Amino acid sequence: MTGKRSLLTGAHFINGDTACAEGAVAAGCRFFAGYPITPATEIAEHLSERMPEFGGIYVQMEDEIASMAAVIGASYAGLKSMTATSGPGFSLMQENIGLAVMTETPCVIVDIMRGGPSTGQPTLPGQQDVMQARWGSHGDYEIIALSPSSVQEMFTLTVEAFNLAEKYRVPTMLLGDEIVGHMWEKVLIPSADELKIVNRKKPKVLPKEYLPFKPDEDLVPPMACFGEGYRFHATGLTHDEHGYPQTTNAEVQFKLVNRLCDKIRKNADKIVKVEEVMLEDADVVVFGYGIVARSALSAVRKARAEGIKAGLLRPITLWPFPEKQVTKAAKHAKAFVVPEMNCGQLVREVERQAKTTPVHFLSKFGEEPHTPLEILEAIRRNNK
Amino acid sequence: MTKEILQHPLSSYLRTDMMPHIWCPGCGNGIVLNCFVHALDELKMDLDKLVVISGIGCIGRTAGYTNTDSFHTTHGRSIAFATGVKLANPELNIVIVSGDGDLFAIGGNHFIHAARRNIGIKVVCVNNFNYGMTGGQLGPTTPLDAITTTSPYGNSEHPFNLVHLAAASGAIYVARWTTLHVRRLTQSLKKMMQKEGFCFVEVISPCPEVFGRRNKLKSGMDMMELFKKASVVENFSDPAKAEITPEKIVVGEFVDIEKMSYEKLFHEKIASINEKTMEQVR
Amino acid sequence: MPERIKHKPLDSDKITPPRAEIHIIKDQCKGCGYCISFCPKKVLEESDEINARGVRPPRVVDEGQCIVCSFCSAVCPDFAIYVVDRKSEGEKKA
Amino acid sequence: MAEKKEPEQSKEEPRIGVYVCHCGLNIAGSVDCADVAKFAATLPHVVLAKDNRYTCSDQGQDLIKKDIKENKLNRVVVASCSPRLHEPTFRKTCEEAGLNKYLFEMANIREQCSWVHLYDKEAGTEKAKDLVKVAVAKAALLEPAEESEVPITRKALVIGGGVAGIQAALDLADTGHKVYVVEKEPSIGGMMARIDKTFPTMDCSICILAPKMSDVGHHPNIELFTNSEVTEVKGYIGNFHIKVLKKPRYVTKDCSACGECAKVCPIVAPNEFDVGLAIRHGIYTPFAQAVPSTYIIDMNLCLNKDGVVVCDKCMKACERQAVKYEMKPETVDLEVGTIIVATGADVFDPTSLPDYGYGKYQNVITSLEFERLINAGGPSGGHLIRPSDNQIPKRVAFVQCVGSRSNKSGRLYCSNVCCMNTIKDSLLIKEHWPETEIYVFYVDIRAYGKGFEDLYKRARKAGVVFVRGLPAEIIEDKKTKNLWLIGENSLQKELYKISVDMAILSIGLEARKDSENIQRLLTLSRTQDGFFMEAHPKLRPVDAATGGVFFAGCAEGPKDIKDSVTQASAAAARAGILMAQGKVTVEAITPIMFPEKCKVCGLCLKVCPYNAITLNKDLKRVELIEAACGGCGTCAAECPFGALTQKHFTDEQIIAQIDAVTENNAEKKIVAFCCNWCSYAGADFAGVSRMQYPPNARIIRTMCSGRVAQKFVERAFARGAAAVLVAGCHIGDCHYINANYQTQKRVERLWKKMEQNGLNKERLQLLWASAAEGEKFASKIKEMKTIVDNVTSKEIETAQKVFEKALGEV
Repeated sequence: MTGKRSLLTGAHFINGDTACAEGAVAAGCRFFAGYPITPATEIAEHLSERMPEFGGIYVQMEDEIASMAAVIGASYAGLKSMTATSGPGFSLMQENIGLAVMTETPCVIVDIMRGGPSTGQPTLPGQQDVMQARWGSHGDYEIIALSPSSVQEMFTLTVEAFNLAEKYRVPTMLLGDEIVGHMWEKVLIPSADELKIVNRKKPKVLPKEYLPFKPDEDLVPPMACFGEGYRFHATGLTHDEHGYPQTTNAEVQFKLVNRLCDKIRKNADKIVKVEEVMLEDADVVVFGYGIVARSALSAVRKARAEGIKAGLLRPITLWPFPEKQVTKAAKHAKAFVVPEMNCGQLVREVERQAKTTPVHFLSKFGEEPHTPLEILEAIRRNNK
Repeated sequence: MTKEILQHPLSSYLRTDMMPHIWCPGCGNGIVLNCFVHALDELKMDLDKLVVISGIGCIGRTAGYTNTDSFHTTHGRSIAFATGVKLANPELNIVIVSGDGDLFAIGGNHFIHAARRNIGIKVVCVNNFNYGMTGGQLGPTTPLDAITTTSPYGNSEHPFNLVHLAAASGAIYVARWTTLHVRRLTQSLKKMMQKEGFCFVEVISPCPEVFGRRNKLKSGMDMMELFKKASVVENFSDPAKAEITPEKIVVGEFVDIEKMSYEKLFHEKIASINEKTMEQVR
Repeated sequence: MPERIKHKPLDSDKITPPRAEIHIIKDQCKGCGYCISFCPKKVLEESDEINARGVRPPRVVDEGQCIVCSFCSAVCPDFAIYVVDRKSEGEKKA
Repeated sequence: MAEKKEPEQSKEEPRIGVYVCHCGLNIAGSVDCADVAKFAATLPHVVLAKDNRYTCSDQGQDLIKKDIKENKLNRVVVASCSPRLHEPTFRKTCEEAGLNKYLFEMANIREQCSWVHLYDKEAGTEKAKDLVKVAVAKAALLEPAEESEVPITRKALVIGGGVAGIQAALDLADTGHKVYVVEKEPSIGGMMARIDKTFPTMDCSICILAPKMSDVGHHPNIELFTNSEVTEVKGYIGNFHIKVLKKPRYVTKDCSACGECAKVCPIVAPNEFDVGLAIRHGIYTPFAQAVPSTYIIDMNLCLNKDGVVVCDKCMKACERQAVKYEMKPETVDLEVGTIIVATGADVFDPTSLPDYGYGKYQNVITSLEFERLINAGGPSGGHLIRPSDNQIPKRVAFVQCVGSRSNKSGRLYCSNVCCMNTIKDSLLIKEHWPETEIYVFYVDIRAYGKGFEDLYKRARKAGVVFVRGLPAEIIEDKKTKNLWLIGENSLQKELYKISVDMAILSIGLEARKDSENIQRLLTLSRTQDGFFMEAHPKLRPVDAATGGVFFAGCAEGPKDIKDSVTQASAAAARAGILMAQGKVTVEAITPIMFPEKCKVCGLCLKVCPYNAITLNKDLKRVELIEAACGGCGTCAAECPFGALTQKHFTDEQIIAQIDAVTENNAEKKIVAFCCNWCSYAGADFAGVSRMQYPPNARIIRTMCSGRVAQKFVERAFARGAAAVLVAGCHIGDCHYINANYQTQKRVERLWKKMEQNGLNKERLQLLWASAAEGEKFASKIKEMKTIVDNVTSKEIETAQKVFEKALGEV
């Protein structure tokens, strides 16, 4: 599907990767750097065709390390930029994701998750990169990660990811999976005025007064770009508000790293999004995300049909973690059922917030996701 | 001598509030920085359109010292980062000043591919034959038998010939000088800045503190004297034969050709596609 | 042309030598000594004072000897020395 | 070559005709020609012998032709002047009569007999007879030969870019030949470019030269190498291989000569072109009209000399980016057929004459310095100012013959140009400052040329005072810096003491200091004055003895501009003729090989100066490249097995000559082997200058002293000769590159042998004499006369015993 326009308002029958790509385009992404990898390749392929149609740039780099570096460069040069990959490439990107965090670079990393570790299962779905997304790079930091569970969301959440990245100057991740990526569904692309687009804050001071890393109240510093005459310096080293290296100054390090975390933590309420289905009176709360959430939803419906008070809590934002929502649900729930396509990653966060409420983890991976019946079983077992 | 506080005529090109630089006495990095700003001055460069990018290592600090937009990337990634910048805004002049280890060990892959694409990035490699900042370990340019902290019995690895590598990878301008050849180096830097495409200038530079003193070159001066003794200018000779030995250091310009740059090809394509697009929209 | 030259050039007085003004930013110097040993006219020498960085910055022996080639300032790693030619400046004004 | 088939004529019995020439009274004056002819008639194989007044005249030649036909002569001997003069004439005569020219032989009874024994007709006649006998002996053994042809490359090399070189190059280029001009200075123009006006016409020197200079620069057929030197010359006439060293200019052809570079150059030095009277910069052009106009960097002065660019001011100043400090010298290989030597002359350096105080007194200058001072484009803008105070002098003295015609300076010859130059200069001063008092101190005023006398008269009319008699010394007045000239007026026979503001030493011309290099490279010979020597002073005045090499301008001797240009055109014509022919015949004097005798010892390879003999490993034999062979015969002399001999100078022929000389009263004779180019020519020169010496010597001519085999000398002694002389060119001047080194070795071997056998080695003499050293030759014969007189018959006998083996050979 090619359209010649950057915003293809209307209904389309496309797969998730394409939807993601169109989302990026719609969000104003004008730079993509990547490296072929299943099952994210279609995003690159589609953007290599689409980007030039309206002056955007597609570049295939020599590896994912380079792709991530190029994305940061393009972002500092003023373009909204992204890359897309899968587990192995995601690992390679971690180094420069750290750099993006340190230099507060707005950018989007799409990870279409597959089975790992290592090369693992290139063609099968997984949810094994959830923790890598949060902790993958060295040092202390916060990022934002979103989890789409439909092709439509592959579009809307990509747009959202860009908005958040630009607003908070933070690398934002879209953690899809092989199924959402390759699934074909109807997607509605809104018109320009329906579409909310956020752009990074520009400095309001004169170049000589500009301090590139001096934050506003929201803890996010306005961002000048290369070539705009601000002549600023940015570095991966611990730096002061000038951007100058301060590698041995504890105070500077403490202040900087805390702010990098706080600008996400303190704005968590504005960032976090969840979908709550029949949660008000739920005894059994199914906590599921990504493609799994769709089996979970039908399981919850079936359970209600059987008279079990089941409800669905679907985190759309995986990071920052929707702590308040889980705590609230935990208050009157008897149990949590957490189906994940991994050996248990996000379930640990659920357990931390569920406090005394028992959490039942439902692990399945290596083939197709959980069926509704498998989850229904778990709901039944925990409804005691 | 005049009494008033002295202002170096080139200080406007430097972030004086970051001076003095961190480099050791006799280190060649300062000379390279000096030549670079001389070149900028002679070219009357628009500093607002110049981005200086560097990787990790002593010389990596250069980006911080030039009064331009500048970025100090992760180890070895300066070229990949710069590729993004150049593609995103082709109007910007992009210069990378980094070290031999950064550009050719951890960053080697990025280097050859950038050269292959012929993207408009100007790379200055300050070659001091070892990893200076980490205390003098062996690197991709360390000469055979040289003593470093990680080759205490003498280096057994064959070093890269950087100008040969650059030429073979497709760079359109390749030169090598030593920190003693400040005039010619400055000329080369000027030439490089005016070319369109991937350019490479290698600067052989003294690292007296951690490389020199382990290899019978106690001071920067000893090394500069060696440069004076051993350098032979062989312009446009075969870079494959451009040796670096204690007896002979072949310096000069080796490649100076014209080739359509990647960003130019790319953006021309985009332009033509856009025109088609417009027609189809009408 | 092998003739022996016996007379001093008649127009030698027409050539006005440059009027060099050598500026040394003492505390910026790290004492590498490049400016001293590479000066073609040996205009500089190591001074005996110790600067803020604990090294001996160069000092001017004979400014009159300087031909303002400015190699010292070109080769200085620390931007600690530069030369001004008062004569050419004068000419510019004129 | 090697395996030679016997030509018809030599099969039959030799029938020799002998012609004894009177040469008017030149010979007949001191030789009884009729008697000589009568004697000749008695010699074996001689069928007729005649004497006539001028054998070289048409009648003389017709007579020979007639006799060849009517009397079936198959050999001809002419006893007259030197073969160096008329051998070609008579060879032609024979050819016209259908006789192979190699069947002609000459007896030199003029230069080497009648002229040197003017006052002893008897002895002269006896010697003449001997010489004829020797010639006849050789003639009997002469064999016809065909000359081989060598192709000629149609390109010329002109060494030197002065007015002579420029003229020669333009003439050749205009006739369509490719010409390479090699000039060692940064610009062509030479001395003429530095002179203000030319005599006698007084027109502006550079104004008339500059157009020619730029013609050279732009001519499609001329390739110009300035700042370059010829470093190697290999090959032979028609086929020279030249190496030219192009020294770096450090400025490329892109230079537009705008001069911005010089303005910023911090280096200042005296400009050699202005004899140091003006300054130049480290980067400069020697003068405004220089060709090429490209600037040049004097790397000896440049701050960047040791490779590091310390100062890049000129490079920065050059908009065309023509400055290239890293430029390297390059060597260019050229193939040319002819070479014109136009290397010019140096001027005499008067500091070696302390009495004139040059270099000590500021106001004593040379005539060359004067030219720059009076030149409007010169350092003083044409104002004649004296160095001490830059004032225009009121009284000026010219001192002539400084470095000419004087024992003091060691330059005995006249420099030809100084008189007229001074007259011209004096008029120039009068032109600008008529009230100036001018004195010219001279020995003789030589105004020999067209329009010269008029100019001289003009000068006198203009009030220039000519005083005969050079000052003995010049003294400076310490205060005024004025000069006192003290000497004797040889006309009025009275002392003079004249005070002037300024004295101009009219310095002479001398051979280039580096003439020796060119001499070595081209194997040329030089006169005692050091100038190059022509092949024949009258008939081949612009040819060098070395084939394919010609002279133009002062290289061959001091000349004014007109003569230089004339000679240049002549040289160009001579070279042009060769190249037009496209081929040259080599004299049939190359070696003959007898493979059956050859043991492939390789000695001949070692001694051949031309590498004309090569070893064929596969066929296990040595082979000759005839075209490369110079024809010195050294190989033949060295071969221990008699496997090699030289055409027209075969062992048999030479031995026959020796035997003829020593046939009777050998004990009173000197057998003298002389090389064609120097010592034989020297002997001729002795004759030409009528130097008298004893009649004992009998000269046997070889092309090179290198041909003189040990066995020849030994045979002479074995036959009872009193003394033997081996004479050749000076070491280094050998016309066969270095063949005479072998001569020296051989003679030393012989000396040793004589000593070991208790012989007086003085009886064998070795002489190096140039063609100009007639005196040296004459005195050598005088010296040997005493040796001859003191040789006892006892000594002669022992010598005969010691060397008797030599009789066996052949």
